[in-house]
Amino acid sequence: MFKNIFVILATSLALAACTKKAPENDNTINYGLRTNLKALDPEQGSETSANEIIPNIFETLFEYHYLKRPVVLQPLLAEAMPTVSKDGRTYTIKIKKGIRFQDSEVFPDGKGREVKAQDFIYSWKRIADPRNKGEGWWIFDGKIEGINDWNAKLAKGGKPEEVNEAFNAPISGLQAPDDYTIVIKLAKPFYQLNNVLAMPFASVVPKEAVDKYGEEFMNHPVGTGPYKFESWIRGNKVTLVRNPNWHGGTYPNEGAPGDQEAGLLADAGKPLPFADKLVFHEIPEAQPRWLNLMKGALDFGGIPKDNFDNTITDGKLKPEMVSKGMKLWTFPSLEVVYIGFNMADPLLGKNLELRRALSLAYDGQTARKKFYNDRATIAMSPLSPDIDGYDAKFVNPWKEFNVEKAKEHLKKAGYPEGKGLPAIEYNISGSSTDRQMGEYVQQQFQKIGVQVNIISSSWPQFIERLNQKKAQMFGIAWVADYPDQGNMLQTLYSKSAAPGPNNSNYNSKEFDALFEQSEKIPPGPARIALFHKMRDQFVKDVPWIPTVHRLNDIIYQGWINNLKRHDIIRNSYKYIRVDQAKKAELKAKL
Amino acid sequence: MWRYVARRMLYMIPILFGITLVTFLLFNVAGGDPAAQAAGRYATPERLAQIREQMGLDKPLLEQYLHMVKQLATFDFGRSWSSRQEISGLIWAGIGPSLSVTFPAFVLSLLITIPFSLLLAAKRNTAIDKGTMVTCLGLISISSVVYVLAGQYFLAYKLGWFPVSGWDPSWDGRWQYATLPILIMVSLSLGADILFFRTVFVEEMFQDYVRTARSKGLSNAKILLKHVLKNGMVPIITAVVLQIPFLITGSLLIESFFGIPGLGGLIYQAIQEADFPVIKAMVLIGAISYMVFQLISDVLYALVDPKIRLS
Amino acid sequence: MSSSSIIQVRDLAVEFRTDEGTVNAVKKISFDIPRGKTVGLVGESGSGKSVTSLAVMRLIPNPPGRVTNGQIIYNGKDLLKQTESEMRSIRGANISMIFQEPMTSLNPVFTVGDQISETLMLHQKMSKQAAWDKALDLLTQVGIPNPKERIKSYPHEMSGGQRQRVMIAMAIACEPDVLIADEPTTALDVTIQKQILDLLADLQKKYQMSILFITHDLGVIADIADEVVVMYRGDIVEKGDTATIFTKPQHPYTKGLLACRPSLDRNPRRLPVVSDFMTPDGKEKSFNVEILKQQKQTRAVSDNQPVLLQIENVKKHFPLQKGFFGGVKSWVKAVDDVSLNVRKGRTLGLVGESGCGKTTLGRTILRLVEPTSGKIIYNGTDITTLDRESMRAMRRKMQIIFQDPYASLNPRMTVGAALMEPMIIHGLGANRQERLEMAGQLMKKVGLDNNMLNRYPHEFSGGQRQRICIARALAVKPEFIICDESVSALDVSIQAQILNLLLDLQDEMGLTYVFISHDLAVVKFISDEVAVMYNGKVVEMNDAVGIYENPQHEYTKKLLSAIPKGMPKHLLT
Amino acid sequence: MVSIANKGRSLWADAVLRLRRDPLAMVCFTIIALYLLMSLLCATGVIFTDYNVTDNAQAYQPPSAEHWMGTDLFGRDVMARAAHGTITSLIVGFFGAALAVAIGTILGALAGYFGGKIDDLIVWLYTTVDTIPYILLVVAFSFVMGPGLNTLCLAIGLTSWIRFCRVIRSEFMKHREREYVQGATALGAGHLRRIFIHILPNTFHLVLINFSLGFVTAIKSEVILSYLGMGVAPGTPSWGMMISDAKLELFREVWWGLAAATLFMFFLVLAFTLFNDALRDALDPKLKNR
Repeated sequence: MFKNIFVILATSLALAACTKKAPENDNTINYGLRTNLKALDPEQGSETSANEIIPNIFETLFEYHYLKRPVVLQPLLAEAMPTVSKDGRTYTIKIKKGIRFQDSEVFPDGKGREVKAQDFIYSWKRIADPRNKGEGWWIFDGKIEGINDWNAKLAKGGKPEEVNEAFNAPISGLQAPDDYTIVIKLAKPFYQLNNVLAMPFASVVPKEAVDKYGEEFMNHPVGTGPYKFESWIRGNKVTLVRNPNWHGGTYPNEGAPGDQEAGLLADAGKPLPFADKLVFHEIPEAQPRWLNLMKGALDFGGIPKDNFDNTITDGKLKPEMVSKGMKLWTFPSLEVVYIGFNMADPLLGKNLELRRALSLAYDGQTARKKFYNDRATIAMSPLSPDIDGYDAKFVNPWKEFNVEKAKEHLKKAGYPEGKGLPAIEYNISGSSTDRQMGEYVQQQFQKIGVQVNIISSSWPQFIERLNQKKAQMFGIAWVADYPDQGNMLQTLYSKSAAPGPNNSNYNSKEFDALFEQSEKIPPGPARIALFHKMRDQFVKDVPWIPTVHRLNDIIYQGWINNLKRHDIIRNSYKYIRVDQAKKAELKAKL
Repeated sequence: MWRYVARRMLYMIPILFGITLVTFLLFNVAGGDPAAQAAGRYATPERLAQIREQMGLDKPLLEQYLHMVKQLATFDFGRSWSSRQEISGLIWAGIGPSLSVTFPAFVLSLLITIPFSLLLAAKRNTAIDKGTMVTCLGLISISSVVYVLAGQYFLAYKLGWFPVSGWDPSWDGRWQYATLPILIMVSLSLGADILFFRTVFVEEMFQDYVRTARSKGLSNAKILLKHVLKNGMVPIITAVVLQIPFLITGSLLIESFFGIPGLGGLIYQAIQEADFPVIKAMVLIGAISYMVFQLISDVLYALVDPKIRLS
Repeated sequence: MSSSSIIQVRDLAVEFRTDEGTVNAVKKISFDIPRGKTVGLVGESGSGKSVTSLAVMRLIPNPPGRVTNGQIIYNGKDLLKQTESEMRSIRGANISMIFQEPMTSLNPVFTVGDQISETLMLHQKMSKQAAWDKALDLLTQVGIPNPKERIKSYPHEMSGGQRQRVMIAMAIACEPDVLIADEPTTALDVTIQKQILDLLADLQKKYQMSILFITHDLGVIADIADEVVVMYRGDIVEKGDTATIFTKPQHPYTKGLLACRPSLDRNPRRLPVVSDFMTPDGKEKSFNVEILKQQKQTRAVSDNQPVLLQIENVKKHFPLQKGFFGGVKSWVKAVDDVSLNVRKGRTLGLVGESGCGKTTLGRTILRLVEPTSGKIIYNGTDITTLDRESMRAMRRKMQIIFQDPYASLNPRMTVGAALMEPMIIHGLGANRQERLEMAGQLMKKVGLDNNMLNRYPHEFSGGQRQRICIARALAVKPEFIICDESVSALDVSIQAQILNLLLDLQDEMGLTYVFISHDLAVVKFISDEVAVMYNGKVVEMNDAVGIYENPQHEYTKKLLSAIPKGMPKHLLT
Repeated sequence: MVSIANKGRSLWADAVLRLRRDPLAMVCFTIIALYLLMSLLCATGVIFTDYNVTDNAQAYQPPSAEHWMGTDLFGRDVMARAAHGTITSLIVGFFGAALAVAIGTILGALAGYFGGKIDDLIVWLYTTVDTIPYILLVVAFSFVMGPGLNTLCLAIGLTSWIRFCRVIRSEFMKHREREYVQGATALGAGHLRRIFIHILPNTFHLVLINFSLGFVTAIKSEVILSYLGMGVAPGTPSWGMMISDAKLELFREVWWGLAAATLFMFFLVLAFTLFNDALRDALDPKLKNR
């Protein structure tokens, strides 16, 4: 009896192992997400995988020009850029006529209805609604007239009809005089409003869909974008298809210097989007994602730290990669990775010399080689590269790696050779690589006699320790939401201390004064000068040890054209064209 | 017989109460502040209070406990903190992949271990027996993480016989991804099972009825296959059936390594993100399924062992 | 090679490898099994009788045992030279075997019918249906009531006696030439033992088969065997037809064995022991017959002898079936309203078959098991009312000696510590040195060497261990001892020594005994008065001799008639 | 006078004698002793002192004469790291198993000896805890108590006592009915004397066997917990960390980290398991030469 069951099972397993899957239809872009997707709702827009998909379904008033660098805004759903009042506090925005939501069962006859100004007001109210667990409230908090009282009223809760009524109450700062005009009144001048209105948080969503699906809206997204949601097999893949009644758009006909030569203007003027279908595969483990890229199952993706050596030598692709038709695109991320000191901590917060000693003891070069394969620039200050105000030649004196000097400062700090200094707690969270970086910091400080205990915990527990100011020293990164140094420096503004973005609770009157002043003036050289003064104040107080600004290396297949990814420009899929002939030819070789 | 089963069912109620109590104590009382965890970044104190109120954490403990029991009864565990998704939906989605790896592995390992340990019992104290015993002991001395790692590296990456990881939800497509995980899972339980089953069969070989059977002129093979196997099945069934619930939670390691979107992978992700509602739901489901399978093993036990069937 | 014998065993030797080196269990023995006759293989434990039977069937477990010499000729073929498959065709067909433990010898997960038909289908190539019918017929032959239902039942649904009948049915299924019976009735009650022995005798006549009957009980041999082979430590010391062996034993060991067996019709003061007849290395010792003559003066049941212990309407019921919510639906009445008097300095025998409640009564008297109701008045005080503390003091006076010498001593405590424990509990002896002194004397009193105090129980033989238990009981200078089957687990010759010791101690220290046993001959020898118990009740009570001369109750009569007389049947008639 | 001369050989002495005569048991015993010695020497800084010496230039060097098992990401000697990993495993093994066996024995003894209500309560308790999947329970504990070595021992100890409790309970039930205990009652011995003088010594061999079983389970659990990120504090050398780091290293052909940790652990666990079998045969011989 045993014999035959055993035989059947063995053959069926063997047979299945060798049948290859039929190739997908060719005009499709396949991308590998680095984390398991959580939700497809603009409200949850801060999560990396969601940010890859959402901009293709939902659209905002403005978008960044695909090719121009440094990045510049241009109207998308808006007719034109907003007209701003002299005091810089009133923005009037005209929206395009005839923009339709994607067809969906939520609309009466299944046909997508026309987008009105009121839709934008509703979408932004939804972001500001405290009842939803969204993370976008900070983009309007304290910026739009009346929005904070509106939020507070809603936060009190009460009977359902009272809450609904509170939600529908008008906000003085957000008016829609007619169907195609939006007037925004600001509580105080905020020159980055246009950038904020280009973030996925500020996308327009149909009220009917939110009312119909409620909390499940995140699994049935309906927007105005070039691609419509088709299916999501959780933990496996998300499929988007071309939106037939998209309001249209054309490939830009001018770009940054060098784009013409790189062939990025070959499709100038052609109607978008090029691809019929987008498929996002959820592959959290780095190695399988890399191997699927090598086999051609994915069209482009990053390079895991551990496969770097056999892919790139001194910044260029290795011959065997080039022979497969692979191409490389490198762009800086607008961010800073840093080791933060908790300025509220009695030991570290009060002892400037100790912080200086630690800063001098940290060997940034070796860290860059070991953890980033030298594909990162050494960070000197919180200012992010590729945003105006960043000075590549600036050198932070405390970033020099000098053990002797570090020991001197440690003696000045009152702990010669580290005697008498209790062990410092270094909080980290995340994967094995983060843990290895933690060990590296531990080793660095051990060299000057400072003992470090590493506390590794899950991300939520890590955040909880930061919010409760319990983390003495911690490793974290800040990624710019929009290309403005103010967004970077706000992480040192005392008013946004924990639980806000200022995790190290840095509190310097001089810095705050400069920051508040920079908030009041429009972007320009004067503002940049303020930013530099803030930078110098930062250098004096050493609240952080800035480590690196990472470079992103994207490898993409020979049949992919017009690829020019950038951290801030998220809706780039509509510009990418798949050369189907080349795909068949190259894929055979992989 | 049915009285016996009824009594076992009755006995399950206090256990059920026990499980819910332990889970409640572990997560709600001792598990750190859920509101802070759920609020995520930039959670101002008022926001925390609001969330705490929304989650009913300000209600007395008893009410919270009853709420949890209601959740369990209606199989609606609320929403995950990290992905806001409906937990019961996540679980339903996870059962399919988990079972399509763990169940074939379970059946395959049985088909290998039982005949093999029967052979060992027949050939006990010979070279083969001693050799296999030491190899089995060697097999269980290696951590399961190593099996998964080495398996993936050599069989999938180096030799390329199998895809390194990934999944295909279509019925016929999934087997190319599931084959390697199945083989690794079998190897995980092989060593321990053979040792245990061999001891069970050897124990039976020394019973008096085997001596009687031999005095009746039955050949060694017949004694083994007919008499010893059936008697051996009694302890084996209980042990084997109790392994099944661990199949449902899927092997945590295998699913997280091979990117299989099963219950094991769900748990692994929930652990990484301290997603308490998901872990709590999985603990409750794991416990309930363990109890159900304990009942099934009692019934099977009674079917195979006449002494209990007629008691 | 006389054709009259079916099996000739020539110079058979069997060896066992153990931790402490090889033990030769059987040393070059030779004997014949005559056709159609029963040969009794008798000897004490360790004599090699079972090993011999297993050797004939070639069932000796290979590691650790090995047949090192000799031949076993059956039908002209030497069984030791047969190949395994030839041997398999003989086992169960030409030679079959039944064993001692009926409870575990049948496969618990197969029906009785399956197990019987299995042999038929194997050897007679019968179809399943034909084998099933033959099995039905066999069950009737061995006397199983309504075989049609019973054939489908499982072993655990049948009594010990019925299961042994099933074993016999299986053995005779293929009408074998030889049936080997290894202590088939030892585990059974004496009434059932009689039925099985009669059944074997009938089957032997019907199928003209030879039987090799192995036992340690000379009484059974006298009943059933035509010839006797006596074994002692692996050797045959004597063999011959039953009558000559029983009337004119030659070898001192046989003489000792026959003499030390307490028998019904004699009433000696002390039992002779094997060492009276034979020196340890096997030489003959002259034995003066006078000892045999001294008759025990029967101490009649006189009223003036003071009563030490009164048992009034004692009951002990155990719950049998628990209802769904714990309420008890039916009870087992282990001790059902028993009233007895135990006279000071006398021995009251409690006799009855297994399950009659004698052991439970013993345990209840000492409150090791709490009685359901009734009074136990010891020297005037009803101990059932005592609280823990005063009961502890009372325990000094009442002691118990158990059946299994191996289980009644703490294996991890030296003998000295075991003896001193009661002294420590009851505060006897000023210090350790004095207690050691007292322990040494106790060892001497029970006939053991006092410098063995530091040894551990597993370093002593069964008989020695029982002596240690007696010494431990004496440590607290008790007045009353319950002997619960204290000699049942011992070999006959050792049994005699312990019984003599108990009687000597009684004379010396005026002890009062309650002697519980299923072995009537032993109870008759040691007791002054005897109470017969059946189903939890005392059905008859009389002095030792009176019970046997004129039994009143039906059950006592049935019990007496079932006891093998210890003399060959044809001599008695 | 009573001579103490011819000392009897207790069951323990018997067992030790049988163990000493079993070559395999002796080999395993020496291996375990060697591991203990090595970890002591490591702890006191006598050998493998360079386990924490980093040399980033020497990162990921294959095994060589200078570094027998090569170097890791920070250029530290993998052999030294693995040796020091023994300390972590021995601590987790010892305290995890000790805690589990202690709880299991106490509760098992109470349940087995007294029976009735106490027994029902304890059986209810351990069935409940046993029903919850082991890994989830350990994970929950680790969350509640935060990561670190002592949490590891506590979590393992508090969740793996069930198997021991069952064994000790059935053993106590069996011995309670044995005649030597009934005899002690007849002699007037109270509960305490019966438990500690009579039953416990006769069941203690099981405690020993369970302890070494628990030891092995604890060591293996440490590896899984480290993989889940709940192992010892980063920086402390541990086999679990080395094995879970191998996840990254393997794909860059760095196999020696995994090999070292696995080999070190393999011999210790195998030695323990084999020694455990020999111990069980020596202590209740009737299972012998089966």
